[in-house]
Parts: sequence; C-alpha cells; structure tokens
Amino acid sequence: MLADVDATVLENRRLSEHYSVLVLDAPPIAAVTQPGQFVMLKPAQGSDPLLRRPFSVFEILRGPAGEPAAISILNKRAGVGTALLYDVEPGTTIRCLGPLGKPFEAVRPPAEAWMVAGGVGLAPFVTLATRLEELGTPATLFYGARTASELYYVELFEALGVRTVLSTEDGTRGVRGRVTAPLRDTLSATPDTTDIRLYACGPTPMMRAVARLAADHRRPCDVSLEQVMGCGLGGCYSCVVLTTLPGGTPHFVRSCIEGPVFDARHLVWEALEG
Amino acid sequence: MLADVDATVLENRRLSEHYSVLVLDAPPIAAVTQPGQFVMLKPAQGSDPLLRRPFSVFEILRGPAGEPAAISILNKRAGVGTALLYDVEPGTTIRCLGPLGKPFEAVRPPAEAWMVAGGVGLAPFVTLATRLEELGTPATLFYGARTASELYYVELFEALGVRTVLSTEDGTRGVRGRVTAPLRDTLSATPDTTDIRLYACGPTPMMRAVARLAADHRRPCDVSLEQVMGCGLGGCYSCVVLTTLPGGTPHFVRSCIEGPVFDARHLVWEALEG
Amino acid sequence: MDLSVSIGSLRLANPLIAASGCFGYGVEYAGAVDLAALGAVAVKGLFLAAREGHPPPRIVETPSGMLNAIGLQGIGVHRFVAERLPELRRHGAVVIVNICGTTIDEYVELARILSDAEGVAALELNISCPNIKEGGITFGCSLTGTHAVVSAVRKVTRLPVIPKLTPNVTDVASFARAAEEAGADAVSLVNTFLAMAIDVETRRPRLSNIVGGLSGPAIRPIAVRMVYECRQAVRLPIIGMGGIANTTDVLEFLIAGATAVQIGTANFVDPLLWSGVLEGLRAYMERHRIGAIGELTGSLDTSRREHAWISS
Amino acid sequence: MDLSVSIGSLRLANPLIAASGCFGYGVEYAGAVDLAALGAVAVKGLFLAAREGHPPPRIVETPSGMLNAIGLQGIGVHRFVAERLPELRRHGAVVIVNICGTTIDEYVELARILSDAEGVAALELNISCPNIKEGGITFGCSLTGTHAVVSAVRKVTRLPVIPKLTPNVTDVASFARAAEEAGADAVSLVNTFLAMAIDVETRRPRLSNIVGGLSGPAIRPIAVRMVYECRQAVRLPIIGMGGIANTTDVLEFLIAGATAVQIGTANFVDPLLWSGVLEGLRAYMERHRIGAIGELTGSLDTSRREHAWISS
Ligand SMILES: Cc1cc2nc3c(=O)[nH]c(=O)nc-3n(C[C@H](O)[C@H](O)[C@H](O)COP(=O)(O)OP(=O)(O)OC[C@H]3O[C@@H](n4cnc5c(N)ncnc54)[C@H](O)[C@@H]3O)c2cc1C
Ligand SMILES: Cc1cc2nc3c(=O)[nH]c(=O)nc-3n(C[C@H](O)[C@H](O)[C@H](O)COP(=O)(O)OP(=O)(O)OC[C@H]3O[C@@H](n4cnc5c(N)ncnc54)[C@H](O)[C@@H]3O)c2cc1C
Ligand SMILES: Cc1cc2nc3c(=O)[nH]c(=O)nc-3n(C[C@H](O)[C@H](O)[C@H](O)COP(=O)(O)O)c2cc1C
Ligand SMILES: Cc1cc2nc3c(=O)[nH]c(=O)nc-3n(C[C@H](O)[C@H](O)[C@H](O)COP(=O)(O)O)c2cc1C
Ligand code: FES
Ligand code: FES
Repeated sequence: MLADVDATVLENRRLSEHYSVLVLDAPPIAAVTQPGQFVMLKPAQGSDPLLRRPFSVFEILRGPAGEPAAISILNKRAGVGTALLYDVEPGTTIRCLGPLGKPFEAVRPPAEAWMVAGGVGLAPFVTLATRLEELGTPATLFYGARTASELYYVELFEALGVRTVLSTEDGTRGVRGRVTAPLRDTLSATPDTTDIRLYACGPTPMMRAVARLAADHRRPCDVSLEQVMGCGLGGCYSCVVLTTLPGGTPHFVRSCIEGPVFDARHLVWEALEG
Repeated sequence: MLADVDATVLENRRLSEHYSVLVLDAPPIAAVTQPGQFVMLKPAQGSDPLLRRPFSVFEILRGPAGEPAAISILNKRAGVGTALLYDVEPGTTIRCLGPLGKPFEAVRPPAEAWMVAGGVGLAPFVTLATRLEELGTPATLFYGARTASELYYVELFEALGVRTVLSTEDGTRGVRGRVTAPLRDTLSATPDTTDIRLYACGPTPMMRAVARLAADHRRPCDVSLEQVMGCGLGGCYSCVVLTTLPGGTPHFVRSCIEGPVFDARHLVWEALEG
Repeated sequence: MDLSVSIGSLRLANPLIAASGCFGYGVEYAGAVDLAALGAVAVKGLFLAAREGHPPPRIVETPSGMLNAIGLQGIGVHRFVAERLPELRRHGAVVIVNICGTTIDEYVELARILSDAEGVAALELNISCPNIKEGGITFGCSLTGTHAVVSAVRKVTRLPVIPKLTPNVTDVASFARAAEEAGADAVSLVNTFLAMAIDVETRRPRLSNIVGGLSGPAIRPIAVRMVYECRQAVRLPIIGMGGIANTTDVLEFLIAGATAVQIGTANFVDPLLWSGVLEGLRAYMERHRIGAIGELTGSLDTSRREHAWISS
Repeated sequence: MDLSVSIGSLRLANPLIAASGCFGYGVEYAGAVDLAALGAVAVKGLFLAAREGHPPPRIVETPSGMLNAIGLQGIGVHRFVAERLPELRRHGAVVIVNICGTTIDEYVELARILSDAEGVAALELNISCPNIKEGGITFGCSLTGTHAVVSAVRKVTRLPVIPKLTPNVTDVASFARAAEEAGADAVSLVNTFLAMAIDVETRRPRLSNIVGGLSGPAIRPIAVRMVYECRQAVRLPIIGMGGIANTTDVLEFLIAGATAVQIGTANFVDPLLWSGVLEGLRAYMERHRIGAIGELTGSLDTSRREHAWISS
C-alpha cells in the first residue's frame, strides 16, 4: 500500500507568485490514494532542509487507459521547503511517500456534503468531490480566498457537479469577507430535516469558526488539520493534537495516523495554535 | 576587483557522463580574470553541502560587442558538489566568487610555453593559451586523458595557434600511455638553447612526474595545484602546501592566495597527497 | 557473509536498530517495514505510568538536524506489555525496551515488570533524555548516578542492560566506564544534544519546552568521536548513533568502535531505508572481503602517515 | 538607530565580529571587506612563537558544518605586532587578538606584549581549541584552570579580557561564572565541538589530526542554548557564535543573551556577507521599533503560554 517513489516532476504550473501545482509521476500512490490523504515530499537533496513536508494529494491524474498515473500537489509557499518546490523544474525527481493518514469519509445520499475551504485548504477537496460524485452525493463547496485571482480550480469542482459558493476578503469575487459568512447564512436557511455533513480545511481560525457553526447548528463536521509533521507515520509524536471524548480527559493524539481528518467535536480547539 | 555574483546558468553542456561545461553569466568576473585564476562556486542552496568549491575559469566568453560577458567552468564529477553542478539546469542561479588566486605568468617570445594537462587539468589552459596567443608566444599543449572521447576542446587550442600533442591511456587517440611519455621524448629532442617554460595541471602524480622531468632538463615549471579549499581567500589555512626555498626550512603556505600556481621547485613533492 | 552481532547475551541478525523515540512502538511501522528483518527495534521511552508529554510545537527543523521536545508522551509500561508487546512478538521483532524513571526505584520497577514479560530482548536505560526535568538526565550527568542506576537494575534482571549515555558531558568515556563497572552489558550513545531555537519575530522559543534535543546528520561527527573515545575506554559493546542516514554512516560508526547502530531521525526522512542500508553493508563487505561485520568494529587505522619533512 | 555595543570598556560600532581563525589576520580580507565597518576583527589564534600547524587534510565538510584541525599555524606574536598590526590599524580595524598558550606564563607573556602594542582593542583567551594537545583546552575544561588563566592575565593588562569557552563541557555556565569571578570583561562562546570523520574506504580518519573541531550551522542550536544558559548565570557581556550565517541567526544569539556575535564558518561561504547582515539588523530594528540593539540582548520571552487544558 504505502510507497516511497522517486517521482519525476512532470509539470510545475505556477498559478501565481505563491501557488503552484506540481505534477508527480507516482503511479503506485495514485492508484490507492483515498480522499483527503496526504504524501510526504522531500523538498531537496541533502540534509538542509532535512525533513519531508506533508501535502494533500490534490488531483489523481489518469493515463491514456484511465489508469491512475500521477498525482498533483497544490503547493503554497510558506517557507524554505515550499519555496524550493515552487522553484522546481520539470525533470527533477522528488521523493514522495504515501498515501498517508485517515481519509475523509464521504457521506452517501440523501445526505449532502458541504465542503469549506480557505486558501490552500482547497487541496484535499478535489479527491473528496470526486468520490462524492461517484456516490451521487449532492455537494457544495464554500471556498474563500484573499482575492479573486487566488480562487483556483473552481471550474474543476463545477465539472464534478459541485455547487460553489465563493467569497473573497477584498470582494473581488463572490461574497465579500470570510467564507464563514455565506456558510452561516446558508446553514441558517437550510431546514433541519436536510442531512448535512460539513468538511473543512484551511487556516486554524477558519476551521475553529466552522466547527463552532457546525456545533451551533448540530451538524457533523470533519476538519483536516495541518500540524507540523516530522515523519507522517506515527514514529515521532510531533504532530499531536489535543482531543477529548465527551466526558473524557484531554489526550494528545498523533494527527498523522489518527488524522489529519478529525471529528470537530473531538478536538480541544483552544489548544490549537493559530 | 573581487566580485560575488549570483550568476545565472546560461548553459550546461554535458560532454560525457562525467564532464560538463557550465556557462555562467558573470560579467564583472569575466572582465578581470587572469590566466589560471579560479572562482568559488556554491553548488547548492542551503547548508548541505556547506562550502563553496574552487574551479578554474575555463573560458571567458564575450558578448556581441566583444565585452567579457560570461565565464565557463569545465566541471568533472568528483563528489557531491560537482555532481550537483553537473545536474544543474539553465536558469538556475549559482553564487560565484572571483577571480581568485595568483595567475600563470605567461612567458614572452622567443621563449616557448609548453602546457601539460591531465584530464580536467585542462581547465586553466584556455585562458593561458589565449594570453600566449596575444603575446605571440609559441605554445604547445601536451594533453592526456583516459580515452579519446575524454579529450575535449582540442580544436579550441588549435584555433589559438597551439600545437597539440595528445595521449590516451587506452591508445584510442594520440600516443598510448601517460602524457608524460611524449613530454619526456619531446624534452629530450629539444636543444638546450630553446627557452622553454612548462606549465602543468592535472592529478598530483602527473604533476610530480612533470616537475621531475622539468628538473632533470633544467626547465622552469609552474604547476597549478588542486588543494581542498575552505574559503579561497586566505582566511582558513586549510589549503596549505609545503614549500621550501633552496636551503630553507619547509613551510606551509596557503595555496589559495600564494597559489594555486607554484614554481615546481619550491614544492615539497613528497608531502603532497596523491 | 556474517552480519550478526552480539550485545552481551543478545545476538542480533544484523547491526541495524531502530532508535528509541523515532519508531513509535514499532507496530506503527509493521505495514511498511519488515520488523523481523531489523537487528532490533528500540521502542519509545517508557515510564511506569502513561504520560501526555509537552504541548506542541514539539519539533523544529535546524540545519541538517532537528530539535525535539516530545516530553516522553507514552502509554506506560503496563499498557505496553499488554497491548504492544504481543503485537511486536507476532511481527517477529527483537524488542529493546527503552525505560525512563524519575527515581532509581522506578527504573528497578520497570526492569522487573519487563523481565517478567515475554518478548523483551534487552533494556535500554534512558538516563539521557534532555527534555524532561525530573530524573533521567540527572543520573546521566553524574558518574555516581549512572553507576547507581545501572547496578540497581543489574540486580533485578537477567536481560542485557544497556544504559544510554548523554553527549552533554565533558568526558563521555568516563560514563561508559562507570556503566561498565556497574555491570552493564553494553552502552548506547548518543542521545540528543541539549539545544534551542528562537523565533526572532516573536522573540519566543520555537519549542513549547524552550529547550529540546538536537538529532540528525548535524551531530554525526560529534557522535562518531564519542563512540571512538568510548571504544578506547571500555570493552563493552557500543551501540552507536547520531545522524546515521545511510550505509556509509553506519560504517563510520562501526569503524569508530560501534558493534551495532541505531537509526533515528533518518527514519523520519526515509522510513523505508532499512533494506537498502543492509544491502549496502553487504556490498561493502564483499568489496572489502570482510567475512564478518564484527571485523569492522573499532578497525580505525590511526597510524600516522609519515610527515618527516615537518616537525609540528 | 543605535547599533553600537559595549564589551567591557570597549565600544563597538556594531555587534558583528569576524571570528578568530576564520578571517586570517584580517588583512587578507582588506581588499574585499571594509574592515573599519565591522564591529571588530578577531585575528587568528596567536602563540608566542611561529607554528606550522597540522599537515593537510585540515578540513572536512560535514552536514551543514565542517571539521577543522588547522593546528594553529601562525606567525607568532612578534611578527604579528611588527607586520600585521600596523596594517590592520591603517585599515581602521578594531582588533581583538586571540591568544593561545601551553602554560599560564605564556598567556601572561602574550598579554604583556600585546598590551604594549598599539592598536589592540581586546584580548580573547583561547582556552578552548580542541585541535592541539598541549595547553589551551586543558584550562578550558577545568574550572580552576579557567579561573587561573583569566586572573593571571587580568593582573597584567588593562585591555578587556575575554576568555573563549569550549562547548565540550557538561555545564558551560559554570565556566562563565569562573571567568566572571576571575575578572573577565566578557566571555565568548562557543569554540568548536570536538568531532571526527572517517573515510570508510580507507578506514582512516579524514583529518591528519584524527579529531577536529565542528563549526557551522549544524552547531547553532547548541550554541544558542549555551549562550542562553550563560546569560542566566553571569552579568558579563557575552559574545555569541556558532553557525551564524545571516541576520536571523545574529538576532537569535542576541535574543538568547549575546551582546555581540562572531561569524566564522559562514564567512568562508559568503565572505561579503557583512554589509547585508548589518542592513538586515537595521531593517529588523526599524520593523520592530527597536532604538538600540542592546535592547534585544537576552530579551527572550519564556513566559509559558497557558496550557490549562492539560497537566503534564
Ligand atoms: C496533512 C497536511 C496536508 C497539507 N497539505 C498541504 C497542501 O496541500 N498544500 C500546501 O501548500 N501545504 C500543505 N500543508 C502544509 C505544508 O506541509 C507546510 O506549509 C509546509 O510543511 C511548510 O514547509 P516549509 O519548508 O515551506 O516551511 P518552513 O520553513 O518549514 O516553515 C514555515 C512555516 O510553516 C510551518 N510548518 C512547517 N512544517 C509544517 C507542516 N508540516 N505542516 C504545517 N505547517 C508547517 C512552520 O511552523 C512555519 O510557520 C499540509 C500540511 C499537513 C499536515
Ligand atoms: C584552484 C582549483 C581549481 C580547480 N579547478 C577545477 C576545474 O576547473 N574543474 C573541476 O572539475 N575541478 C576543479 N577543481 C577540483 C574541484 O574543486 C573538486 O573536484 C571539487 O571541490 C570536489 O567537490 P565535490 O563536492 O564534488 O567533492 P566532495 O564530495 O567534496 O569530495 C570528493 C573528493 O574531492 C576532493 N575534494 C574536495 N574538495 C576539493 C577541493 N577544493 N579541491 C580538490 N579536491 C577536493 C575530496 O577530497 C574528495 O576526494 C579545482 C580545485 C582547485 C583547488
Ligand atoms: C523525536 C525523537 C524522540 C526521541 N525519543 C527518545 C526516547 O524516548 N528515548 C531515548 O532514549 N531516546 C530518544 N530519542 C533519541 C534517539 O533515540 C537518538 O538517540 C538520537 O535522536 C540520535 O540519533 P539520530 O540522529 O539518528 O536521531 C529521540 C529522538 C527524537 C528525534
Ligand atoms: C578553520 C577554523 C579555524 C579556527 N581557528 C580558531 C582560532 O585560532 N582561535 C579560536 O579561538 N577559534 C578558532 N576557531 C573557532 C571559531 O572562531 C568559532 O569559535 C567557531 O568556528 C564557531 O563559529 P562558526 O560556526 O561561525 O564558525 C576556528 C574555526 C575554524 C572553522
Ligand atoms: S508526524 Fe511523526 S508521529 Fe505524526
Ligand atoms: S582556502 Fe582558506 S586559506 Fe586557502
């Protein structure tokens, strides 16, 4: 199942100064990746930087016969490793380990799936939307970014039959403001009888807000967290998040193997940084 | 004079599995480099590998108006840094510090210049041959390699009016055997009245043999050494070679600033590794 | 070609051991790595009781290294014996249990419990974790403390006892000697170097615990030197570690004086490295006509080349 | 914006000092770097007499670091005073002379000679070079030795006296304390970590001297921790170093507790880095509204964030 591939970079599409989509030749990983799973990429040869970086599998790309052939990564420059990946030229090889982590569980119709993405938090939702389409589950994407030019791949989601609700902080596209505003409004306008599951990925404050809205409206909500990860396999205990079961004591669990997807109700949100 | 340039790689011509010629956009260095001088290149971003590597300036390349515009490096894969440079793609930038070191002193006619190069030891001789041509000094290049396909740029030297005497260890081109064999024969066949200066660069055993031949025939001989260099500027004292003046006591001198070119008679050859 | 090595009464099929704290309880890796093909697995440091460890951030990357201050989060020895050990046994792993205490009695109690459990191959005494204030490191930084812990544990177990030494001392060889005198079967070194990193924008430490332990390739040259020093000082087998990432690094430790090695941080970067490293060792032994890997241990040739031409 | 700092009676225009042994005698760099623009130049370690040092190989690269065993090749104090010092003066350099001896008398003699020379701003006592067997490090690894050297030199000079501490000890802060008690004006730390590298093909050490000193970014997190520890222990100004390569690294040392810093290995990689680092400091101070760089020294905020939701 788990593979460590010396993946050739097939393409590195710069979407903007900060975002790029890196296409990696990694058939064994493409073949088995479930929605929301991630890979660990080694951003450079040598030992500086030393550790791999976790990235959601963005797309699973298929070869001529429809076979899973490559994966793509939606990469946002955040520091040294993501900057190196942004600069990488096709032909380079990058070590790619995966797939890792617990996947999203896609709900089945008649339930509806509402995805909430902030910025690069869009990354895990293409694979989820694909699964939802297969299942025939009605899907909505609430997607927010700073500005219109940073709303990527909206058409891809629409092609997968996803209703999209967009927002930008500067109002250049969709609703002006945070993505949580249209989410709140839509939640309020939806009858309790509609069975909805929320899925959220984005900056911690956004996910915290979504989790609160979900709780207020008594909707189940899965969030995909982005903790610093040393290994991605449960070896180092670096990636822990504080969880608690109703009535239980808070407990650190490893988000690489018990997550990155968590039931929002099980997280101690005050303990999450950001 | 000294410049540290973020040089763009204009070209990286792979000559073989082991050799490449790296063209670097470095006008301030190209403008002032003297024959046999070197540059220090940083083979990768980050700190692994940490140190720069010394490389002879191979060619000085000129722009449309004849102005010095770029330099090239004849790079031979020896370890991690040279392998990274071999793999580098055009468009990448590489930090390049130079020019450094004491240059070759080109003799003037009627004296003759005999250059002796082994393998990548060819590197410092294009700049020297160019200077010799300017001075009108008759020049010969004794050039040895393992095999015919590793004899590079012979035509370039011929175009500079240099007589070439080639040798290969496997006999596929020129004399079969070491480059020192034709050198010995030619030295023996040349009358004492001809004023000759030898210039040698290559593996230490080759240079040692050339130095011995030069001493036997009472010919002045300059060698360009390749010591491990931490800084290239006289700061670290890593690059020392043992030198001795006639009657003096042996003394370690820094080959980056007192060399890399040395009078062969001043070196304690037994103390050199290789 | 003989890759096996002996650590006291324990015979390992090969010298490669997964380092404590860098391989979970081993079972996490069972799907990806053949645990039975490793020389041994040193499991995450165990206290008697379960512990939550430090809040995140628990790691920071540094040049060719990383800092960690996990704080020994763990399930405690009882759950380990009940839940993890049987699974490790099923996978055929040779299990070295890394134990931590705040008092000598705790080490003794842990040793007793684990000696009675089925499937424990050896005890590694963690007296060198820089990330917790109580106990452990206090013993590891004092010769009498080291001697006391080792001899107390020695009395209650027949399992090989392997104190793990800290590099944060002036003379690590004297600690190896103290361990030998106290009846240890081997020593392992090095644990991590006490270190820290600061976020200059917030002027706060990057780790919640302020300081942490430095591991990874950055420390390798210091660790090799320490193994070499201990080799001169004791006859005990040495388990060497610190920054090992490939076959060459393993060989460096063996030649410096190690009988076996542990790989920690590199396993994070390259979790499937084990079989390649083993193959590399075989290729090296073939190339150098070495029949048994033990021949490499301490085989460093330090005879000076002649430098008659210069005095100093 | 005030970038100046005080080391005892010595006022430096800025906190950036070229590290001893990494900048030759300074004069080598005069063509490339404006020596007068540096806070100071710490020149290569000087003995009374000239020395040839160790045979090559003298350096080896390691992950994010390098080992050196130069063996303190040098021209001796007399030639330094006669030939190099006047040139340094001409270039307007603030000169810190790093001195090494095998006996206390030698340190004293060096201090006397240099106190009489014109153009010496301070004495850095190298009691921490790991590359020579005699003297130096013996003092640096013993509290009484450190105290003895510092107080002996203190008696014969009015120049600021700055013992340079070795990191190869269990408790570096106690050495800073010993230095303070003996009358030092500042301490500088760290010197290099004793380390080694082995060529596995030949099974020989990569350095002719077998062991050498590790420097460069690899050691930075340990050096920062040591500066932080010393800051808690003494009131003396601390000159911090170890792996500093850019503005952020300088800030890390200042915030940890250093008053000034030295840059060694990074100068090999990037000899023209000085003005950029200085500019970076200015930009940081502007961004954070810091009027005097001294405000940063020891300003690490270690107040724990609230973690009420978990006990351990
Ligand atoms: C499961 C998972 C999926 C992710 N998917 C994506 C994705 O699809 N696209 C994408 O661009 N990013 C994704 N991230 C975040 C990405 O891993 C980090 O941005 C990246 O590791 C930062 O590396 P760097 O070298 O650029 O930054 P560094 O220079 O190492 O650090 C810069 C900043 O990033 C933070 N950071 C460092 N490591 C991590 C980490 N492992 N996770 C989160 N933050 C980190 C640091 O704390 C620091 O604030 C994901 C993270 C996780 C855990
Ligand atoms: C003045 C000078 C001019 C040079 N010109 C050229 C040139 O034009 N083309 C070219 O291909 N090479 C040249 N070299 C040699 C080149 O610098 C080394 O091959 C290179 O530094 C090796 O780096 P690496 O990372 O590939 O090897 P590493 O992985 O660092 O080491 C591999 C081997 O190379 C040796 N080595 C390491 N550093 C040096 C060094 N600085 N000098 C010599 N050997 C070293 C090591 O001892 C080891 O045996 C020159 C060296 C000097 C001193
Ligand atoms: C995240 C992490 C956790 C560790 N936990 C332990 C531990 O529980 N017990 C222990 O003895 N050593 C522990 N160590 C130290 C390692 O076992 C090893 O001694 C050290 O990391 C050096 O080896 P390396 O450079 O190969 O990682 C830990 C190291 C890391 C990086
Ligand atoms: C090649 C080299 C030579 C050195 N020589 C000396 C010396 O003569 N005296 C001294 O006190 N420190 C010497 N050092 C130590 C440095 O001054 C400095 O303390 C150490 O390298 C850590 O800083 P860095 O990581 O910035 O290099 C030397 C270091 C190197 C790399
Ligand atoms: S990233 Fe290592 S345990 Fe989760
Ligand atoms: S390379 Fe540093 S002194 Fe010559």
